[in-house]
Amino acid sequence: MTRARRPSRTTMVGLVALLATLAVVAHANAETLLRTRLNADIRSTDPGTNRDANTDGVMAHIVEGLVAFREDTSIGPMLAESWTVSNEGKTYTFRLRQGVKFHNGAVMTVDDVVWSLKRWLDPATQWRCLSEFSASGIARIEQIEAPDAQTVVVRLDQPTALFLPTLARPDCGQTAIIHRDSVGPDGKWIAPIGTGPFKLAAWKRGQYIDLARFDGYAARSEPRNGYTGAKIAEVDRVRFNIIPDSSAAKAGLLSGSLDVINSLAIPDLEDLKSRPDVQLSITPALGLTGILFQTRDPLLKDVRIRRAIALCLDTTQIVDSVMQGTARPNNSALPIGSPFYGEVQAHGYTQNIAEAQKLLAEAGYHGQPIKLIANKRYSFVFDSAVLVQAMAQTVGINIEIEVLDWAAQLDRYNRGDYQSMSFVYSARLDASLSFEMLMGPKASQPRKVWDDPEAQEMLRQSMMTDDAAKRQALFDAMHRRFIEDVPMIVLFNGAELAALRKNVKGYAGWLYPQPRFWGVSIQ
Amino acid sequence: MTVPLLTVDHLRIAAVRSGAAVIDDVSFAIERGEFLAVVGESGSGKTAAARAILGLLPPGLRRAGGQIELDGEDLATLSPRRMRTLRGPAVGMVFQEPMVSLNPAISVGAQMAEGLALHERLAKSEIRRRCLDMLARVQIRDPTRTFDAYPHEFSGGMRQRIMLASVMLLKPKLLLADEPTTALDTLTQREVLDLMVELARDHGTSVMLITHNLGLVSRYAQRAVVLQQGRLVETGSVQQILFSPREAYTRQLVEALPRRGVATARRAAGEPLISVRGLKVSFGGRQRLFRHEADVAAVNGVDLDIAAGETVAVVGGSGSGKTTLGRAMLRLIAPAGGEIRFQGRDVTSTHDREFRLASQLVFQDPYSSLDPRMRVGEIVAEPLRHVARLTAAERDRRVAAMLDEVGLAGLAERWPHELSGGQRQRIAIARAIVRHPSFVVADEPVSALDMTIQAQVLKLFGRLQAQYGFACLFISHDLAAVEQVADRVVVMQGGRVVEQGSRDDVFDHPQHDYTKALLAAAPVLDFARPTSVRQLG
Amino acid sequence: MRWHANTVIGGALMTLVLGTALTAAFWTPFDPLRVNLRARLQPPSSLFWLGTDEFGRDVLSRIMAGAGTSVVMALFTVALAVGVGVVVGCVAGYLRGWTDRVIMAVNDALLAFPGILLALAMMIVLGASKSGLVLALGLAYIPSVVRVVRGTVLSIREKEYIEASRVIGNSELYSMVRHVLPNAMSPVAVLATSMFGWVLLAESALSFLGLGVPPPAPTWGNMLAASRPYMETAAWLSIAPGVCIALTLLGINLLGDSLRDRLDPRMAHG
Amino acid sequence: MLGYLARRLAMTIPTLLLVAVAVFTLVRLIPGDPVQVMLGDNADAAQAAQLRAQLGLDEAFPLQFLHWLGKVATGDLGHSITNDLAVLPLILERFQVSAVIVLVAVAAATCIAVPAGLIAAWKQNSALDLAVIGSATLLLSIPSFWLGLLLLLLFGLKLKWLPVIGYVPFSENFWQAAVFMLLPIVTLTVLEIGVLTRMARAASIEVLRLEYVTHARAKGVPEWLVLGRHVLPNAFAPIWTLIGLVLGHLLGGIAVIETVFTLPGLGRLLVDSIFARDYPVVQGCLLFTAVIYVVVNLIVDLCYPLFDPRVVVA
Repeated sequence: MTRARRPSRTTMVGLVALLATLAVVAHANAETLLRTRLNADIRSTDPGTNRDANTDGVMAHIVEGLVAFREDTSIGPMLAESWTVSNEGKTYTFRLRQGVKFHNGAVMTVDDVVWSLKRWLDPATQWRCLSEFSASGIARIEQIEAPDAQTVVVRLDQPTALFLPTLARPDCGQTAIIHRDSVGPDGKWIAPIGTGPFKLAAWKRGQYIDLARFDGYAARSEPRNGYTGAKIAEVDRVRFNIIPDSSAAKAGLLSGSLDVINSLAIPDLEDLKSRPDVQLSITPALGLTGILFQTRDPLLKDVRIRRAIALCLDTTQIVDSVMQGTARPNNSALPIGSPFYGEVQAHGYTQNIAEAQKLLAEAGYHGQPIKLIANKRYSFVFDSAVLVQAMAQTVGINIEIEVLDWAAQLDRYNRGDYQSMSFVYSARLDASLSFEMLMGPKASQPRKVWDDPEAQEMLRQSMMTDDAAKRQALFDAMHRRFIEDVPMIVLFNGAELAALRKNVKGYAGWLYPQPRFWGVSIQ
Repeated sequence: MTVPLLTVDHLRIAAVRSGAAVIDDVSFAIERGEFLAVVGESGSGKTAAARAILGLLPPGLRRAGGQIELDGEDLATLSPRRMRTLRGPAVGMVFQEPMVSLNPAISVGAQMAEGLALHERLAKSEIRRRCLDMLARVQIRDPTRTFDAYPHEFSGGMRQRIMLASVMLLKPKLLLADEPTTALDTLTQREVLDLMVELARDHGTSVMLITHNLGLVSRYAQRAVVLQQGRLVETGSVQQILFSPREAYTRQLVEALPRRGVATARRAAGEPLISVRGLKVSFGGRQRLFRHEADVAAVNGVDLDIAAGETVAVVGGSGSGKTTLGRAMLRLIAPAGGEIRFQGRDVTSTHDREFRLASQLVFQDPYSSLDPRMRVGEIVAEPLRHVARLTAAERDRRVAAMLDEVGLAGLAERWPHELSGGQRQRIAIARAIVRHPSFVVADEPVSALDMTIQAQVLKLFGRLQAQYGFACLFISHDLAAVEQVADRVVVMQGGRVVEQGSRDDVFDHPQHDYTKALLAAAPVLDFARPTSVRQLG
Repeated sequence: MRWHANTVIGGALMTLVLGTALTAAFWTPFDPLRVNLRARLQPPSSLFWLGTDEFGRDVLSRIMAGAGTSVVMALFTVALAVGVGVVVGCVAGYLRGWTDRVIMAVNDALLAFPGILLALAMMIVLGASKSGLVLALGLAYIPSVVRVVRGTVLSIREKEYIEASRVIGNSELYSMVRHVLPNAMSPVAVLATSMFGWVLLAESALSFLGLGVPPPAPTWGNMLAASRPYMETAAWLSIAPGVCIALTLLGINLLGDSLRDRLDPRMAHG
Repeated sequence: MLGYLARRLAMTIPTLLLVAVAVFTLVRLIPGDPVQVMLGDNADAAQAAQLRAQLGLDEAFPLQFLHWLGKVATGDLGHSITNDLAVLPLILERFQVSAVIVLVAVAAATCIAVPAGLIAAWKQNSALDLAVIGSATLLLSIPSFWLGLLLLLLFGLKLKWLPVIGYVPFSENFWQAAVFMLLPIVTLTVLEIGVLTRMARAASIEVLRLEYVTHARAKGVPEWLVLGRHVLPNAFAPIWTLIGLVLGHLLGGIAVIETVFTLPGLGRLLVDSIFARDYPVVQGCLLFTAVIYVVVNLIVDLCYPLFDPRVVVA
């Protein structure tokens, strides 16, 4: 994708000569271009509705919400100057920053904020996180009003610790504040006019997305921290090339046609480590990879067999081999990066072959085959399955791997139709959500792995209060029951791997697996 | 004795791989304007000799020795370029298969003009004019339309004429005619060969006619060379070769010519075995997948009786409906009208199992009428499947006896492709006779065989008929064979019987004009009548 | 002369492949499935003749085991495709009229699908397993067999020895089984050999697209696909299976040629 | 001529209808659906139901099929579920990539294979013949993507002559697009040469046996003219049939080669949309491929009279 303006139209001497010029990308004028890669095209430019992980990552450069996640997954102010909680946690009053400009030059007013929030809550917008504020969600929003030009008050029907984290969730489009002209008179989406450091320049479906620097960006004072802090664009243009094949992307980086590639596959790491012209950025992520058990399966409903499998695994060796040292073993449901990950969570399963064989004998296991579903879309999911099978073999547990494509595996996951499965959960930015994704009544939510009413009560309480000490105690208790009941074996949290050319400065990964290209420059 | 146009001295042609001689020490000469016939059966090397003259031997053969001198120039030593300048103007060649002797992909005119354009520097219009004149000369009705048309739009006879025209355009000194009319029926054959003689006369071209049919030799050649397995048996004038042959093989060839045998009128009294009244068959232009069967005229209104032991021959040109008649009488084709009675029973519409088992058919092409995947023994045994209460031992005994009777004892385990054409036709006959049928249709049973083999097969067929007494419908366009075998003769034209009678009546006193034309065209070597070439000469 | 060379070289290659597959059933230098993480991605050495893969498994053992799986899978697929194809083809060629037209309409519809992608979709439906692959590829190849068999049956029906069989009094069905079918087998035999090669290619392509025979059981296809990311650092990972597939295909094609020459009607008529 | 065209097109309607039904059912048989793929692992029932209703996936199958078929008849293949693009323009754009590679490769392969096959047949069983048939069989035996990988490795990474990733459409910049297309075209050409050479040789041998070739030589026609004017036109019919077959299949998308060279072709689009369970796109692609297959067959049949006058297209 060496799309650069050549100084002058040189005559074509011969194909080989042409190839040589092509390989050397000449920069005509001072415009700096950062070329990166997505493994699939974005779904749309309408944040929070028709989206996937890639779309959220790109949109984070264009739009901003009132609040945003910091690097330690706590919540920090973004477009809001500050906020206060009153009325027993049911009323949130936001003071807005002044002088913030939209991409079309208009200054953000309190009416824009109210309009945007109301637009998200309007069912016609089909906001992904609308169900969070419905009856079965965390709370209902009863009223949004702007008492004066600088404050917006939101009243909920019940207190919840998850209101701000939900507003800040990238997959909810960070409940972005956008200008009215982003939609047509009929409410149909046109293009994102947000307040972010970059604006949407071009979108060539299936090939690339161009973001151009927004000169009128009003940056916050404190330094960059997660999706908040100062977000200063230091390159003129960022091009996201659509390159499905990871090996091809890696080759593009090595041949100089790409500057940054992220969400690298582990196998690519092996080769890039030894390259002089490439630097690596490895940061622990929030995603969770593990082996799920169907506790209703006739064989696996016996906790002794589940425990035996847990005890025959050497989690450290699995993680080192599969992730090649980019991640640390973690048997707890909370990611290592989470503020609530403490000494209790650090203690999980230790390999004990003898105990495992004893349990198997007690349970009367005599080699019945256990089907372990895996997929090849995420190499570490598949590799973990192969290693688990190998290690289980040593104690006589006969595991058969069944490879499905991602959509088929998701279908089996959602219906709970599996004996066991090597699976990866996407990032949850709040500790309660990390547990919520695993727990729940299997009758009504067949995708949930852990069906323990008492634990569910503790989870509900953890979602209500935002007192850190109380939540920590609840999470510790839930962890102990989790390790005891072995509904699944958590192996590790993923790692966000990125490879950059030497001349890229200022790039830093963080817990959330999406890149941030503000504060990044090309020498 | 002027210097001969072509002298071939001690010519030797051998197979490239095995070195076996296909032509061994053959010498002969052709005077200017002379018509020489090269006679031999398949495998005698006559075609190889002709092709050697042009230097166009097939890839498997090469010239191993001897000279070929044309007008004093030894063709063997010429450079390929010089040889090419001779092909066409000096030596022309006409081939056997009308269907594939002209390139189907380009127009007739283009192929004719190709030769002229190569050898003479002429304006396009002059070339076109000469082609059109030559086409008119070979009696093609509409030359201009023919010039732009494509070969597949013409009949076999027409195509041979076109080929003759394109060769004679270059006024060659020597014309090699390799069995030019074998694939044509007698009438067309006569027209094409007469035309060839006239054209050769016009330009003083000497002709080397390669054939296995002595009838043609007597009519069209002055001298003849007899070849057997690549060796020269005898050379001499046609008169001397045909009427006082010196060598035994030549005598055998002449004897093999069918001649009128004594008619053993075995006309059984009483009910004819099979009789047909007003038989009608309409052919809706059905395109058989393989043979592009010309739209055979419907058989309309044929009356015919055949008694047990009697042979009724059906003759007529191609497209006269004789084959369709045979198939209809066997109920292989559903007749559109009329009635067939077998042993007194009406079998026209009902599926009479007994009639089916009692009737048999012998095909013309020995290659495609036997299943290549079955051994000889199995082929002959297959009809016996339908004979009730026959033990395996009994069946094998009958098969062995049958093979012995057709002279192929001990070949039960062989595969059809391991045998010669003659042997395969004997197996086809054995298969037909083994169940002692009472009615046999023989559809051109011998026309694909060499003369000597034809004679043997006809003799075998006659003996078997005498022994088993089956009624036989003998379909053929070869009047000589018919003359030898038939008790009664039926002449068909355009799907209708134009004449019917005993063999002697039809052959000696033909009534219908078409019958007369057929008899005149047939190169029957009648010892009483002088050879007609000299009349032409 | 050429026919002879084809058979010799083709035969040698195929015996090599089948030999490897057979020996693999009893003995392989190492256990093809045993993971040995310390010996990851080692180049060919005296110990590991063809080096080790990303899990430290011995490549040579996996090639040998893979030979078995690939060959057996190809045999079953061809058997399924040819078996069903011949039956349907004969019915279509023999009955003609409406049945023929319906069968051929369905057949053309299936032929319009790109084969590999049809197999991919079926793999997902049937679940990615060896039997799933055999069924998927088998079904994908049936239409081409049906077309060849129908064409051959139609042409043979017109041959004179079929008419002779009718004259003898054999029923249509008997003529079909006893005379038409044996003679229709030669084009089918030639098609079967080339189809054997197609299956190997298709299995590799499916693994490449992400859904071939599921690892860890080795097949040449999934080994080649898995070698893709290490193409640069561990080239031997893709060279070995690639060469094996190429040699097997070469062997099959040469044998197919000699078979065709031997069955060529001209040869048969002598 | 028009009558023939109308009849042929009418005949294809049942086949295409069958394809449409088969495609629609096959896609829905595949476990998993687009909604689950879009929502990922935290898809609660309410969200899933809402999305399914929004996409019209909750209707009964026959209804969905009729809706879809109605729109297809008017040329509208619907919109992609994943990125809301109109399916037909998307397919046409992706088809352009595949078509260019396939057409150029098959044309190049034919230009190499036909003369090679002709010469090999002309000098049958000579050393040249063995060399030609041997290399053709060799080329035939190489797996397509393995060859692609090796070429990519050699020219892309080691020699750095050719760019390794990416694609520039012809519309933007012809030369750059050509550079990206070079390796895939070479890969496909090498593969097709094997098949076409063998067919060219077999067809030429068949024609060289016939008498009009000897007849031409007997008229003193030089060998090159015999081959050019007499053998080639008659030998080309079976070759042309094979080309039609090959084109019909390849135009359906060369998914594997497109994957190796990361080209956004039709094959790649179909594979990705199958994995994403993007029903409208899968249905659109398969139907489009079927139409292409039928159209190519029709064109092939219409061209026969060009070199075989016996074939009359009445």
